Amino acid sequence: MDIRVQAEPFDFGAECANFGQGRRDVGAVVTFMGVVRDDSGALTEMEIEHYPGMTERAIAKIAQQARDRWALADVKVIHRHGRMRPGEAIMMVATAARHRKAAFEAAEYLMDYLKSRAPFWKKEYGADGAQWVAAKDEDEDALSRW
Amino acid sequence: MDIRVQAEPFDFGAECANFGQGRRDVGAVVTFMGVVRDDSGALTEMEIEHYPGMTERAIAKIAQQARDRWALADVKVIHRHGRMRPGEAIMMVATAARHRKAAFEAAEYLMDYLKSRAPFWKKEYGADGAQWVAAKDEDEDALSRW
Amino acid sequence: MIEVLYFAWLRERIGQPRERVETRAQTVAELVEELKSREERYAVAFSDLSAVRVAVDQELTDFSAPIVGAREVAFFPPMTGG
Amino acid sequence: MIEVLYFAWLRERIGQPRERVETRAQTVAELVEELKSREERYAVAFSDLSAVRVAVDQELTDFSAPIVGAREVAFFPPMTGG
Repeated sequence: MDIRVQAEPFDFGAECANFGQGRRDVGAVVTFMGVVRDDSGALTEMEIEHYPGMTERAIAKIAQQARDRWALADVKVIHRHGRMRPGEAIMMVATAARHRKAAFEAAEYLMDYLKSRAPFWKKEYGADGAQWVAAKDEDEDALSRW
Repeated sequence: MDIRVQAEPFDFGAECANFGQGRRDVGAVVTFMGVVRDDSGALTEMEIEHYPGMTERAIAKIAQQARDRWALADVKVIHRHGRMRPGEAIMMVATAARHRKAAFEAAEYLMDYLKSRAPFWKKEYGADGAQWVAAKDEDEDALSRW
Repeated sequence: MIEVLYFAWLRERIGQPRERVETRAQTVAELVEELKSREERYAVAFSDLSAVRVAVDQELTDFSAPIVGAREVAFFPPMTGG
Repeated sequence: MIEVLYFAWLRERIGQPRERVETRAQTVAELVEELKSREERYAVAFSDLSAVRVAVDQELTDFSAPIVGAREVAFFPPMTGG
């Protein structure tokens, strides 16, 4: 299990390269990468605030729950904080399991929980000033399926 | 859109590295890698037979359907044929979309259709001889959700 | 003349990957009946059609599909890609 | 003495990221009432509690949670990770 909370960029390709490899019991690897998207065309930067200490604890707990529930062979979560620009990777998760259903479900579970239960807050900076990204009802609702 | 049917191994990390990058309208990238799994502990090799010509057509059609349905910014499918050993990558898909729900759904759709509608047949070689892998009812049933 | 292809265990049971067939069959089902009546190995391979899938000119279809004018017909078990 | 932390717009409205608070509050809800009664900026920040989440000693909880013996209480808006 590999969990990292960091300000530095990470290399998605390199993180995917060896994940879940070299085992005979892994049939499926799923990865997800979240990227800074610019819907308005006016986004200059995104800043992510976090709660040092609690962030690591919350992610470790979520990852362990996924690992137990889907009998994962491996899990990886990397989440950045600080400032980043459109097109930059914000975070990633990776899951390795025997079957594709488990790998997909576990990755979606991780994403749903990281979205609403890990202490990160996004702020967008644009031509027209800065504003905090509001949590969406649908993100909270997504948790009910698990 | 990048579709490849090949005997050669591919580098999953390198294929993930630049996928969906350098765009302002991509918020989510999902990748899936299928790996030769050895459930019995006695698998020495897996051989994948395919139908040259139809394979490429079938995958292109499935990928185009996913692209249209989820308004994907990009899609990649790589599927190997020939012989490979436990732990080796068989195939991968990657999807890039605005939101995570679309990226996940499209990747699962691609997998469900590649599993049962692309002309590949797996044969397992082990200590106790060789046998064709039987299609599972659950794989056929998985198509009904789309 | 139509090119007939076999894959996986159908190829193994019939003993060849492809052959050119002279036929007046109008549909896939008629072609199968014709092959089955020719030799025992075809009768065995096509004994349970629920385990056989078919593509006409590289498009998946069913046994009622017409084959008049088609270039190739392929028979194979349910696919196991991914 | 308890360490009280604020994040995102709660931090901005209250004007500081953390402070040490001397309190006899038994629960999060009592601590919030105490803070609101101290200064206008707290009253404004905590005016709509449906928009505020709380963690006690880095575990997400709710406003009825006890804080006796806790080291830190954190207030923040709904999280937007991922």
